[in-house]
Amino acid sequence: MPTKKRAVAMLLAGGQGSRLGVLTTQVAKPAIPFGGKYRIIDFPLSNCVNSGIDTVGVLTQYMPLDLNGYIGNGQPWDLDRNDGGVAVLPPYQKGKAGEWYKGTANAIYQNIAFIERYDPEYVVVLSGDHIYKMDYNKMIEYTEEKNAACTIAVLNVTLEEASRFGILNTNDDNSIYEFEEKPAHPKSTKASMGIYVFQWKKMKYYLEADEADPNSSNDFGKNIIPAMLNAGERMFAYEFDGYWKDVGTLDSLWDANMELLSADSPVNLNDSSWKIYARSANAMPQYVSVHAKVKNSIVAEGCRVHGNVENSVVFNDVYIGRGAVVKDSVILPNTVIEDNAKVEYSILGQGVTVAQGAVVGAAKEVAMATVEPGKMSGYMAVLGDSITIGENVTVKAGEMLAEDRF
Amino acid sequence: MPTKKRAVAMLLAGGQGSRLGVLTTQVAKPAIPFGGKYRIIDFPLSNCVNSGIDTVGVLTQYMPLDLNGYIGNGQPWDLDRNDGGVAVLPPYQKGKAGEWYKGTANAIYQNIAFIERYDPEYVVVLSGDHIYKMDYNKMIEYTEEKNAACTIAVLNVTLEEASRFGILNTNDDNSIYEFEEKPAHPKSTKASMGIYVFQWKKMKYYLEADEADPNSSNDFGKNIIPAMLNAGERMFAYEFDGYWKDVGTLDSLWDANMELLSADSPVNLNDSSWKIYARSANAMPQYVSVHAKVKNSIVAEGCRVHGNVENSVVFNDVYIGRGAVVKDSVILPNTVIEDNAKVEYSILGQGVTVAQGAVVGAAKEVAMATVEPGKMSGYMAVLGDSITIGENVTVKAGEMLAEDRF
Amino acid sequence: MKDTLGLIFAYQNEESMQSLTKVRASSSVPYGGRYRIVDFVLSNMVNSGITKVGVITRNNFQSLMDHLGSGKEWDLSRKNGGLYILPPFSQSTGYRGKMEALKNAESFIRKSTEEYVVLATANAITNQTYDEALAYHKEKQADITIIYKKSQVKKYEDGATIGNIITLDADNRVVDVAINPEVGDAEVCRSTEQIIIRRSLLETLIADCASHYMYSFHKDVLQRHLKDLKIYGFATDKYIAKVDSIATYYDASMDLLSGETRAELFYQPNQVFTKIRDEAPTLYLGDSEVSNSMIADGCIIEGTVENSIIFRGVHIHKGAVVKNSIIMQDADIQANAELAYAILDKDVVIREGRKLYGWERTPYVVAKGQVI
Amino acid sequence: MKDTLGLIFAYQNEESMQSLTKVRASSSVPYGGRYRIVDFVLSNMVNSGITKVGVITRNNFQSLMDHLGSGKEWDLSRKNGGLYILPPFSQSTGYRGKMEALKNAESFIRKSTEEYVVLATANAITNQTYDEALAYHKEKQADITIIYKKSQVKKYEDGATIGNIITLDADNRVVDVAINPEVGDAEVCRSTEQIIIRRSLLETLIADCASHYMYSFHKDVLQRHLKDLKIYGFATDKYIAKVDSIATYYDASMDLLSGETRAELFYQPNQVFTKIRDEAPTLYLGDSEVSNSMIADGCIIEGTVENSIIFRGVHIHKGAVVKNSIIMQDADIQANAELAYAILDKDVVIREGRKLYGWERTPYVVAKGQVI
Repeated sequence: MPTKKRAVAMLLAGGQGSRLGVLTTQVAKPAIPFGGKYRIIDFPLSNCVNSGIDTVGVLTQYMPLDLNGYIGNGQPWDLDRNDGGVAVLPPYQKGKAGEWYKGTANAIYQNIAFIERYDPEYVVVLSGDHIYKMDYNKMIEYTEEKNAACTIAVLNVTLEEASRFGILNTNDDNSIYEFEEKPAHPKSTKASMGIYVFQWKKMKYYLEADEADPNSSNDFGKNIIPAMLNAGERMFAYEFDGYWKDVGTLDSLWDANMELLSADSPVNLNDSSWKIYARSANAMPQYVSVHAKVKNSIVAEGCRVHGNVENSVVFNDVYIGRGAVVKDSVILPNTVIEDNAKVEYSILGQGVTVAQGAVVGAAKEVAMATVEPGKMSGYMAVLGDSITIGENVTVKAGEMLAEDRF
Repeated sequence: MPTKKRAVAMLLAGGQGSRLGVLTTQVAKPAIPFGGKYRIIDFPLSNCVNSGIDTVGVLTQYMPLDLNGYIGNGQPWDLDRNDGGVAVLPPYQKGKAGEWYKGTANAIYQNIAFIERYDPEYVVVLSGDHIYKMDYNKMIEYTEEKNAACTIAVLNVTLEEASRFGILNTNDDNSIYEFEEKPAHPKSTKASMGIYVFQWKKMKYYLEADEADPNSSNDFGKNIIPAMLNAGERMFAYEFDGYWKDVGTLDSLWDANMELLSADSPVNLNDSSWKIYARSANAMPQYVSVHAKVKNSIVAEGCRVHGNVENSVVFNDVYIGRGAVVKDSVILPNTVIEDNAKVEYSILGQGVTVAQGAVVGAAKEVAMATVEPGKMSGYMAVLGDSITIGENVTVKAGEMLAEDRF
Repeated sequence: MKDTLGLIFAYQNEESMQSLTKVRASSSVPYGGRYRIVDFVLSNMVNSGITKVGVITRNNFQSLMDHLGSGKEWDLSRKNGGLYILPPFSQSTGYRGKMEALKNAESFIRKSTEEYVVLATANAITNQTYDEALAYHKEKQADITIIYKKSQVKKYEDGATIGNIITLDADNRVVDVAINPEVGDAEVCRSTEQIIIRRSLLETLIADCASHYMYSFHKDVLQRHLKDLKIYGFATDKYIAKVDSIATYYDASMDLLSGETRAELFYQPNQVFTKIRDEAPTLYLGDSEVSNSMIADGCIIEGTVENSIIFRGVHIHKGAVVKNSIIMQDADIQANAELAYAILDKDVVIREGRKLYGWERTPYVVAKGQVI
Repeated sequence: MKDTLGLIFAYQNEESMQSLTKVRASSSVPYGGRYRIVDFVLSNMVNSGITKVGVITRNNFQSLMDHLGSGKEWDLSRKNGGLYILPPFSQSTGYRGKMEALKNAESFIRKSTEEYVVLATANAITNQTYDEALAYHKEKQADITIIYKKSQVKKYEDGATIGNIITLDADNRVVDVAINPEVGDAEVCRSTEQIIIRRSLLETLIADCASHYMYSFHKDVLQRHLKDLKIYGFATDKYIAKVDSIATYYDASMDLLSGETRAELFYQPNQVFTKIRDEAPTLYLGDSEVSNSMIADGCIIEGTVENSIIFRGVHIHKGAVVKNSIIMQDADIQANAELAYAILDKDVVIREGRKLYGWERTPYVVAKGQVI
């Protein structure tokens, strides 16, 4: 019998992340590798555990096989609890019919039975799209202190950026009086981070009301929050001033990886007081040969480095041959870069082979000067999972490949 | 990295089991409790483990919350393996669209990626609807020996029964030349048990061909097997002569429970050489008081028996008050039968309360003499989960209740 | 109580329970149809929210290790904290007292970060949590808090000890500690051997005792520091049975046939956890007659059972009669055998028609695996 | 190899590895950046399809227990079979030989149902499976099969032993067993201390040795039964290093810097499993210069590393130089410190500018937690 929990977290992990191009053809966005050994979802999951939340529902519907296998029984995050722990919640059939998750709110609505097992005071709604460290427990305490029906985490952005976000207009006490989705003329710079703490009783009421409305798109930002504001519920903004990065585009994914490459990185992965947990591959320690040079980079276990690595993030079990150069790049696991191949300003998927003498991408300055802007991969070269680039073949800056090239 | 497996089992657990009435409004049929502590799905899962198959995909889509929680990480069946183990496989979205499992074959088709991880020689297709003990490994060996593309387990039924089954017409060497679904004039008494062993390469070919056919109903019995027979594939019947019970109706569920009540039951649950594993509740030993009489019954842990129990199967944590009578009945977990209440020839769901002096059902002979035939619950009284029967209230034989009665 | 470390002394009274402790540590003696004695204290810690527990062992603890496994059943299979079995560092001759045992666990304690420690012996059958006692400990700004129970002491003559009796002042501060005194019929305040202490103080006391060749917690810590440490008593009125001899074991088992005891131990929001064993539910056949008995899963009952505790997997054949007895796992009581006031260890066979009668204060104990 | 039981002797050479075995059993000495020595033999058993393994311990095995945990990383957390740590039954003075150790594990062995047993000492660094040896054992209808390797023996002077040298006839039957003989430079057949035997025969031999006060496997079993038991040798040509002294430990570590050794140990379908630790990937900053070294996760490298093995969580600051050394977990090598031919146990701090130079045959060993 599950026992009562103060808080249950619901993690929306259904997003396809289509702006990440070839990287998400096989996996959902939260399962995208990051930082040499992590997946994006490791951040909210680890935040939950570090915040003392031991019951997490992960709502999936897009290409979940990889993500399900990754989450498994939750052991890497210490979420293999007898009472609570992590549960993957796909859409399901009830009675004669089944329904896909129509929107973020509907996804939670369909899993009310899961939440009610734990009879929680609060439900924390998270997404699997962002890199950040945050103590959700403080936000819950803030919600309790304010006796709020809902609190929304906000980040102060610049006035120019504000037009790209959902903006919360607040009174002096941080109570919210208005929510504007991507306002042309923002009145505030408090951007919603898509992190909500709800009193469960209130939330359930509004989820059920929203579901009964056939015109609703069943979305937190578009429907639930405005409905609660209209009804005069106590709603507060919770200010967050740490590092927070939406890795929804290839450019921002690259940036976020590169921001790890310093002793005082805003995302300190070596901080033992707020560990980011991940499912670790069983790989031997990396071997760096006499011919190798490794500068200002992250390199993970199982790598064999015989060439030059500079300013790059290299995931586990990557082979970099003699004379090969990897610069300003992100190399996902199990990729092979053969002797004398060159990879610059690129993102390479898992299990890619770059054969001898092949050239992928161009030096960052050159790429930015020569590639026309507006491509999905920006000025980078991006290679999808498991593809092979033949000997001495070139992949130009700005190209995104989903298939082998010989 | 998963390693190659000789065989992977795919367990079709999506069925609603609507002929089980109020017992399946909250759970899928494979999650129905059976035999004092088991669920139906424990039988195929335990058979897998006992047959040396350590990789099992469980295909769900109807009301999976309870079943998912029950299966969990597979530990009770020793299926929490680092490489393989049990995986719950719900429908999912791929690209822009998602698809429910359209039929048994389509459910497997949608999970080809799961199967291919293990690069198996054989795929065993099972359903979660039957009570039986079977060594699937022997069937795999038979398939190998015959070099069959597919073998189908068959049970010899009587000629009268044969019209209710899918019937396999075979040659002397057990090779199949024809498959007839519920034939009016059966040529054989070999009834398909819905248990298939396929060579994975062949299976994949026919699954893909079937999927490409827009007129197919994507079902093994209706489409895949006939297509393979038409194409002249080597297909054999595998004869099984043990106990096998479809518990698809309330009557057959009751029968199967009652068949456990003898020292030489065909389903010996105390056989340590072929254990049926289950997720056990943490309950104290049962207490049988000075006022109790327990005869010819199964009683599980956590029960407190102060009354009379006869010829019944009583699940864990049931309370039976002083002077109460439980006879010829199946009582699911956490039910309370108060003092002087009487339950005869009935099935009671989980967490039911039968208050003092209430009467549920009638003596079997009386019920069969008085109740008109053709009801879903037969001559029994059947109570759905969590309902309450008030003091001195009567529920008649043949009634099926989904709501409280006071 | 996240900020509290649990430490269990799992090695006591190894000589006073006859053959039951020949094959296992006293803490892993089977009890109550499906439990081991250690399950109670361990569950109490878990139910108090303690997520890191060290189990101090001495010898003969293979069976204890098999039982506890990874700690999963107690939800103590964790990345941070969890269950730690602490074997003796070297093969010395054993611990002369709790302080010596704690010395052996010193590095485990030092590596911990919790502010408080709950120390408890494994041999107490009770269902209680330590939340209230800890709150009291904090409120009194106590150095050490002893959970005690006021009760009359039943006397046994088979090695059971009265234990440590404390005397309290009006403020509940402990002013005297007596070790196994003669107390007659009086009501006394008996330590339950459940103690709360700050981790930093415990570390100091361990080092202090070690450097002065002292080893007893009651003698060398409590009695010596009555004045300079603030030692308080916290009263409990929960059911508690100390199991340290055959007679106390038998009585604590028979207590389970009282509804009140069962209610105190089991019909509680806080569960007693134990290792899961795969067993079919119990099957009653033929002329089974069962009365006032606890029966675990996996049994087949064809005979008569009265006032008894029957463990998992026991088969009682036709015509067999079991009265006032404790029958452990997988016993086979064959047709027409008779048992009264008997304690059968695991895997015992009583052949057809054999009769064993013990007496209440001196039950007949049959060692593991014997065939009679 | 479902029908085979694994037994690992995890307690040897406790005195010959200086401070490395002061805080732990030799089988849990860290090796190769992230492993413990026992990982290799244990993984070999698992990779052979063995699903039940007993680990025989003597003393000082807390660290080994912490490392092995529930056996989950080796997929040995199982309901049927799995990993069993077998502590000494009582606090005796230790085992005088393998047969005495096996006597202690006798009830575990008797309760097992497997037909064969693989016996192996924990201190062999090798990646191999026992399938072929078992097939050979069956084919020869052998009573005992000794896996041996033909090789020249390197001599050490620090407690490392040559071990057991066998002599074979043309049919590969063992005709002589010599214990630590003087062998000079000759190529000899050295037992790898991996032995296959029928379980029933092993049980008989254990009982026989115990009743005759004999305890040595090589002396009292192999040498005595050369004629009446069919003892065969099975040759292996896999890399194997026996770690039983500081010098052999250092050499076996430095072997990892050879591509061939790494290929034999790691770039294989059969993985070496070990306990997972949560660490960020390694970060190279500033003027890091790394050459011919193995580096585990969780390090921050700002200095120079050459011909070295760096364990998890080591921080090598600016200007620090580490050559020909083994630096265990969580060491902090501060700015401009220099190390050569050093072995640093876990949690060592080398302060700014300090220099430690050992020599190849006698590396400088720094004990756990020292600050220099």
